[in-house]
Amino acid sequence: MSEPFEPKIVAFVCTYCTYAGADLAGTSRLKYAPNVRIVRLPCTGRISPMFILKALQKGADTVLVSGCHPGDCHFTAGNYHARRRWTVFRALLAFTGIPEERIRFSWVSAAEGAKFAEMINEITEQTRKLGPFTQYQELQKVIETQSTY
Amino acid sequence: MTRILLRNKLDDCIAAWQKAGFSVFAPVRQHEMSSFGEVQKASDMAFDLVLPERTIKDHFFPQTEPLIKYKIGKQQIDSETMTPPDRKRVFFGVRPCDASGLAIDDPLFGWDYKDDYWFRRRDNSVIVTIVCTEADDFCMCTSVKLSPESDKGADVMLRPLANGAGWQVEAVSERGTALLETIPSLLQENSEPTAPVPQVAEKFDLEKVMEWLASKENFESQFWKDISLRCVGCGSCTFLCPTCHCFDIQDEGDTYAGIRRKNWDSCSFSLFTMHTSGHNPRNTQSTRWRQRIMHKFNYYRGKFGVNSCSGCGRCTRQCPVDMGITETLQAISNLPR
Amino acid sequence: MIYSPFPMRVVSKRAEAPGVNTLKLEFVKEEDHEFFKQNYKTGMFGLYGIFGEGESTFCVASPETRKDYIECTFRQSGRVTSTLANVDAGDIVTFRGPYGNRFPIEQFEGKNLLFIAGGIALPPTRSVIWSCLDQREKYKDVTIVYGARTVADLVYKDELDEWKKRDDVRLVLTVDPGGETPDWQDHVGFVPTVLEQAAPSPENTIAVLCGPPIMIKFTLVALQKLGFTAENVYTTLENRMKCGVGKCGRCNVGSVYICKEGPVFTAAEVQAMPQADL
Amino acid sequence: MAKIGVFVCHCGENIASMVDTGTLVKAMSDHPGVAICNEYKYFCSDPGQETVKRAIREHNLTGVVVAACSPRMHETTFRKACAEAGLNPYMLELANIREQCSWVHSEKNQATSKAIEITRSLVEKVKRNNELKPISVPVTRRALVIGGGIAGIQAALDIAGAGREVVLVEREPSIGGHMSQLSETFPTLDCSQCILTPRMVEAIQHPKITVMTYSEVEEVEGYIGNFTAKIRKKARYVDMSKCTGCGDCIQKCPVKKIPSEFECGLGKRTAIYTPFAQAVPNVPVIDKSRCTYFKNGKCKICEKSCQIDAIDFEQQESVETFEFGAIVVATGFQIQDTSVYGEYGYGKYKDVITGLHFERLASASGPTAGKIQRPSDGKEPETVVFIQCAGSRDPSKGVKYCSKICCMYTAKHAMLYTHKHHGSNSKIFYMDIRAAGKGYDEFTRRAIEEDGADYLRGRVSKVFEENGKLIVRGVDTLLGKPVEVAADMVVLATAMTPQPDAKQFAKRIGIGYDEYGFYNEAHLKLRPVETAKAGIYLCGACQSPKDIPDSVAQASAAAAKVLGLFSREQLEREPVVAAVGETTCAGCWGCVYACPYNAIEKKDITDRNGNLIKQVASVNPGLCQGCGTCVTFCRSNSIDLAGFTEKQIFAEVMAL
Amino acid sequence: MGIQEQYRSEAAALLSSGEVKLVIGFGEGSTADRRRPLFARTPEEAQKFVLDAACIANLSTYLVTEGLLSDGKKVAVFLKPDGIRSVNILISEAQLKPDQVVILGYAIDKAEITALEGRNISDFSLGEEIRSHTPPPHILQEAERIEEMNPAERFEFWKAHFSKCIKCYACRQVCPMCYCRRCIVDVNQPQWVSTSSHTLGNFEWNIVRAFHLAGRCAACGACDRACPVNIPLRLVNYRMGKEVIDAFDYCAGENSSQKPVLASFKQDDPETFIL
Repeated sequence: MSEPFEPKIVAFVCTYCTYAGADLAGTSRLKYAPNVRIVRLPCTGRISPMFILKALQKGADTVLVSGCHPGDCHFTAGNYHARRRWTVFRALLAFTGIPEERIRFSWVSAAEGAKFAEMINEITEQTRKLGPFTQYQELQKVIETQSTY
Repeated sequence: MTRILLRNKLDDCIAAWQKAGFSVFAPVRQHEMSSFGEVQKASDMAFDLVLPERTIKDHFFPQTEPLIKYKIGKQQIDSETMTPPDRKRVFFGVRPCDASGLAIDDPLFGWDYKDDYWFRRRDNSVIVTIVCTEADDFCMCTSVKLSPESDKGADVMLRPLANGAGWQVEAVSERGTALLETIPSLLQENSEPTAPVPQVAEKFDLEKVMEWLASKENFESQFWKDISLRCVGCGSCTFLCPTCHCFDIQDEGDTYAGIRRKNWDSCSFSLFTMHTSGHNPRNTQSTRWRQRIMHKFNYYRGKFGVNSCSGCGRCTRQCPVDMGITETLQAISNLPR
Repeated sequence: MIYSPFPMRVVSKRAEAPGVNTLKLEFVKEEDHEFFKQNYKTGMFGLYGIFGEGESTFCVASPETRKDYIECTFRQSGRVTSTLANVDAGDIVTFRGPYGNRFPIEQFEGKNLLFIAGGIALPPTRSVIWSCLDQREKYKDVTIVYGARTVADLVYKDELDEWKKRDDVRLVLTVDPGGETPDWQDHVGFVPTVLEQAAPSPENTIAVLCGPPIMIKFTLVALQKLGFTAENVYTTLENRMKCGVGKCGRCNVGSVYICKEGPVFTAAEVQAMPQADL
Repeated sequence: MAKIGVFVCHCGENIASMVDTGTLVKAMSDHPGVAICNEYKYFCSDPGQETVKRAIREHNLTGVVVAACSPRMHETTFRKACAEAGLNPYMLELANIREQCSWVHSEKNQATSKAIEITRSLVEKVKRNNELKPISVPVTRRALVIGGGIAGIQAALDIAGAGREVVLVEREPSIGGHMSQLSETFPTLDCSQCILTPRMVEAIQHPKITVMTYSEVEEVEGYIGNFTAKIRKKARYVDMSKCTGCGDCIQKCPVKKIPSEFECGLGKRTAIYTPFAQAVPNVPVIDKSRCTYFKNGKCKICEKSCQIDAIDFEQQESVETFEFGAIVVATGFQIQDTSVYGEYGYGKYKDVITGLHFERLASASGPTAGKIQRPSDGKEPETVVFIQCAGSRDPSKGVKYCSKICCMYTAKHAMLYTHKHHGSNSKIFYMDIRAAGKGYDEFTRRAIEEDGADYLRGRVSKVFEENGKLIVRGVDTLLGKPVEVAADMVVLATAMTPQPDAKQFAKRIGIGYDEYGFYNEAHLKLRPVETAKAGIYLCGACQSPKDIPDSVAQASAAAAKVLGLFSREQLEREPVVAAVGETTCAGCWGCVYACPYNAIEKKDITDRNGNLIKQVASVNPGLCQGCGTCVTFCRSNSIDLAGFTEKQIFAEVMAL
Repeated sequence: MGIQEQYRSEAAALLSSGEVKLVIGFGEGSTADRRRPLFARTPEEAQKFVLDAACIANLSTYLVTEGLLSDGKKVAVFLKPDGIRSVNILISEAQLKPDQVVILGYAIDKAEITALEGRNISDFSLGEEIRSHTPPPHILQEAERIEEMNPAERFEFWKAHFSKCIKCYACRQVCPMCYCRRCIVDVNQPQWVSTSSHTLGNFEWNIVRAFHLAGRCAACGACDRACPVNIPLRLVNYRMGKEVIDAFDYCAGENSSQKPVLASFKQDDPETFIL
């Protein structure tokens, strides 16, 4: 019997908005699915596509990227830059066969604890439906075995 | 009288070898590329190739090879040596130049410290070559004193029959003899004529080249700078070369575990010889190209008595800027003495 | 298997100079130690590694007369050396070797010895020095000329003191102009210059010379001036290596595989190599 | 190798009730590189911190992870503890297992394994932390106060009172703000002008305060301690250095029928005018859009009337640049446009007015000299209906929030009305009476009990005119009956909203704002006067609806923050800044374009002889705020961000 | 006089007058249908230049050779419109100085070859031409075919192709936009992109390279041609180029004063995918 599938969600968030929003969800004692692991960064501008790629390789079933709403970036414009990168990177991953549902983007402000909680629940649920992200995981398994030649 | 293997017996032949415990590899076309791949039946094979784009080297010295698996624990790091699979393989339809490539690299992997990863595969593999009936503009085996019918590195050599129905079969090593013993009923006595071997013109005077390379004053010659101007420093010539054997060792993994791997590396890459101090003995493309030529036609011979080139011509065939060994050696042999 | 290293336990770590550390390592497995004891000769090198980071090549800095442990000294620069610099006593690292050739010290017997080293190149020299000093009676005069950029950059300061105190060793220390401290008692000047001033006799003398390429170049000139022949000057080359066993194709200079036919060469052998590739 | 100490905090029951701390401690104890792992009830307590410090010393720790609350809570606490124990304070990470774990999950096993993963990824991060030193930057000890209302004036006076220079910028021709429009102020009923005017005068006369009226802050660049602001001085067409404020020009100006903004349109002004009699500075401006000369090229009567040639039609607007160390934003509020309440007839019936209109009517200096008169016919109203929450607390049409001051001013209005017009009848429709504040409840009671204000609990559905009366139809929910009042005047307690350009202005100076446009404080409770942008502070109604006492208190608080900052010549900044690896930088300047702070410059790399080898990017650590946008852009990975390096984040991800 | 002769003599004149120190063009290749880059430093060498419809390589790659332009002297180069586009991008990324490059422009239309007017980069206004430029029909068809696949099929498509990658970096080395002195794949602290050429590592490498080229690719197809294992790299670069045009109305190499698309933004950039 294999274990029931528990989605693994890795979230890269900026410390000023979404991280604070997640904190607010906590201080408000909102309950949400425990499947998310948060990596705190100063700004969405610091979130490199490499992080997303590595997280997917490391077994994330869905990656969430979240930061301040447009206009609200603590660093003025980090999120605008991030948004462009995401647009491009998302298209790239989609073109190379990674379902768009595997990478989610959102704006969550420091005041949106409830939005954060709801979103995590929604993403967890959706990932549960999608099932594990096997494509990279299987390639990772291949690496770990001996040479095929 | 010689023995022949008919083309229509090839499926049986593969089956017999598989029954004898061999996996059978042959040139295949997959995903817009030709290479050696495992086959189940004759129709999987691509016979119409002058030469597959990828060499047989891939199967003896893979592009990335796991060496050691490690687990990082609190108190200790557990490591486990990984070895290549112990499987018996027949490589069918290898061109003489590719087979020669294996033979050329044997002494390197064997001298002093024996590279188990290479020899475990070599010892378990039988190389069945097919003598060439075609050559293209880039073929240059004769220039390096090999030929389209060289049996170097081969265990069994096949000569295509003129009528195209099959091959004349000849064992050229004990391993080859043993392989043929698994298919006695599929071979027939015959004296059909074989197809003519193509005439591959010698493109340069190897003796002259070697002499020029051996001469110390030529090491700093302007020639190297001029000839390598357009080299962009990629590794495609080295990675597609049947004899190039340089590699890197890298650890790859996460916090808890990983694998130490042996990966192809190339003397064309600018970081290949970069010291940690920042000093780089070969810091220009011309010195790197010189190294490649010198290594193949001077150093290697000095060490192992043989040039490290089997004349397959892939370096030129695949070069994005139309360089390659042929052009350089031609230019050297044309230099005024 | 060919690329499988020996596990080694870190016995101690000593900071030598800014960014330079010495590790003392002992074998975890007795059979590995046996192998080392049978094979190690002064001048050989090894690949020191940490799983997860990789391996890095440097010499065995301890002498062949002391085989209970391995000492190595290295400057922190890349991924591996940075990690090695952070180990503590008790940690496990790896060692692959000993590889390469050796200083033929039995051929040095009955001769005067002149050791010349610059900066971080004292470790290989130190291996020979102690190999000879540990059997002091076999050799005649021993002179050590060692220089570094600054006083802080001198390595093995304790041993320098020890050699200084010995009356059977002549130690000439120097730092580059500008590198001295107010209480610096020894020479100020570049190694070749100081060497010429010290003027050791070439008579029946073997010189062992290690240092950065530029120092070697000028020191060889100085040695020639003093009357040394290239055949009597030994040095050790350190190229980038990955396999250490003559396969990976990285370290060769001309047809010479530094990892197998080296790293120890006479100056005459080095001069025969294509200089541009060094 | 690394020697990391992991300290698992129970936070009383907050963490321990949901996360099995024992399991967490065990897991972390087995993690490579962890030298010691402890648990304790409250690590933030003194004994808790002592434990951490002792462990650092005893185990010679190279890094510390405290698995507890959010780093936004206690990062500073533990950094300090590390520093006290001799460990670089940046060798600390907080694993947030409270806000982002124990408080939000309800299944213990899952919460525990999540806590383990969170903690170990931070252990891996901290292993790669570098020792950092705070960055020192010089502080320009001059403050910019934006907004000349009571909050701005108070902040300016407090800062200047402590001996620091202040530039007070006001976009209207006079300072004073909304407070100058008020009649009497609750709960003491002292005259607004009387208490405000002396402060205005004090401000303009203060040697350390430069008051710039009719000016706007155009652009702010820089960072805490080192701001540069461009201030646009609009053309006044009156030479301030000459004008004596005699008012002759105003007297002579032929254009007299312009509705006065100050009087909410209830009074008139001229084209050359001061907004009100007590304006500070008492220097008129020419309203270019109304001035006959500017419109037709003829007139200049004011110029002729001025005996000291202070009128200057050629005056141009100018932009001045100043350096500042700190900025106080006190840009105030506006009242909500009440026309959204069509059913109340505002705009349709002249006698439906807002509270601010009423203030002007009640003001002794107002258009009616303090007599309450109907705008339509000038009659004294017999019955006045006040409608509270005409905008506030109304998510469907108005704003969700409570404007805080309306209950009080409505009570005040009822009172003033009764005082001025005995036998009058005030009826107040209200939802609740919110009168929390010193003397406030007493004040509203007085309105009811002594001054006969008639409070009706309920909403008004419609106001319409019938036979010259305004019929207010509503419901008295206490009686549960519909009511109709025939009123002579209806006063709407409109909502307090942010300035119309509040959001654009916030973007210009780089501070955050909420959905309405009120400016965000860094922390609602703990840092109420700071913005998230270091060195910019808030006070007054630009942050949220406030009354005068609150605005003044917050202004003084902001001033205290500014003075705290100005107490040092150097400022220590978080060393989370980017740096460029010069050997690998390809000089494509993508980072230069991407940097929101213009903190990246081009730098020449020369050889020993001074020949240019190449140009590389170079980060000015004083300007860099540490967002990391440049790091992500850099294709060759030649920039890194201290505190969030590529190595750290890689390790963090690889440990997940 | 044909364009080949015209450019030979022009190159020779540029060299003999000393205006340029080097002319980069094409010479005969090792087979009849191949042309190879040729570097002429003397007017005599310039006589060896060949210019015909087989001259399809983008020679602008050589302009970013380390040290080539550091002496401030000029270099002339034979360029097709895609090469000129590359030069625009390189100038906008400060890798070239406009006055150091003399362009001997030409265009190929089927077997026809025509000379392009202008020698300085500012003489070429390619904007419209580039915007309306579509890749060869077979590329377009293939790209559309991939777009129509479902994600799993797309993944299988690329898996098959990327599994062939041997990390020879020919794609990078021939690309004029890959001028970094140290490529991210050579960064080992940390090793974001593994150097091993297993399929997962190959995905990493090819995705990262495509991302680094997004909004910078001149669509010259050099990577595609260089790839010794025939990975259709052009497809992914084409897709990225399309994305930046569609999303940001940005067409790389339109002129030489563009800001890099991923280092700039508009407040109203599309964000339909963001929650």
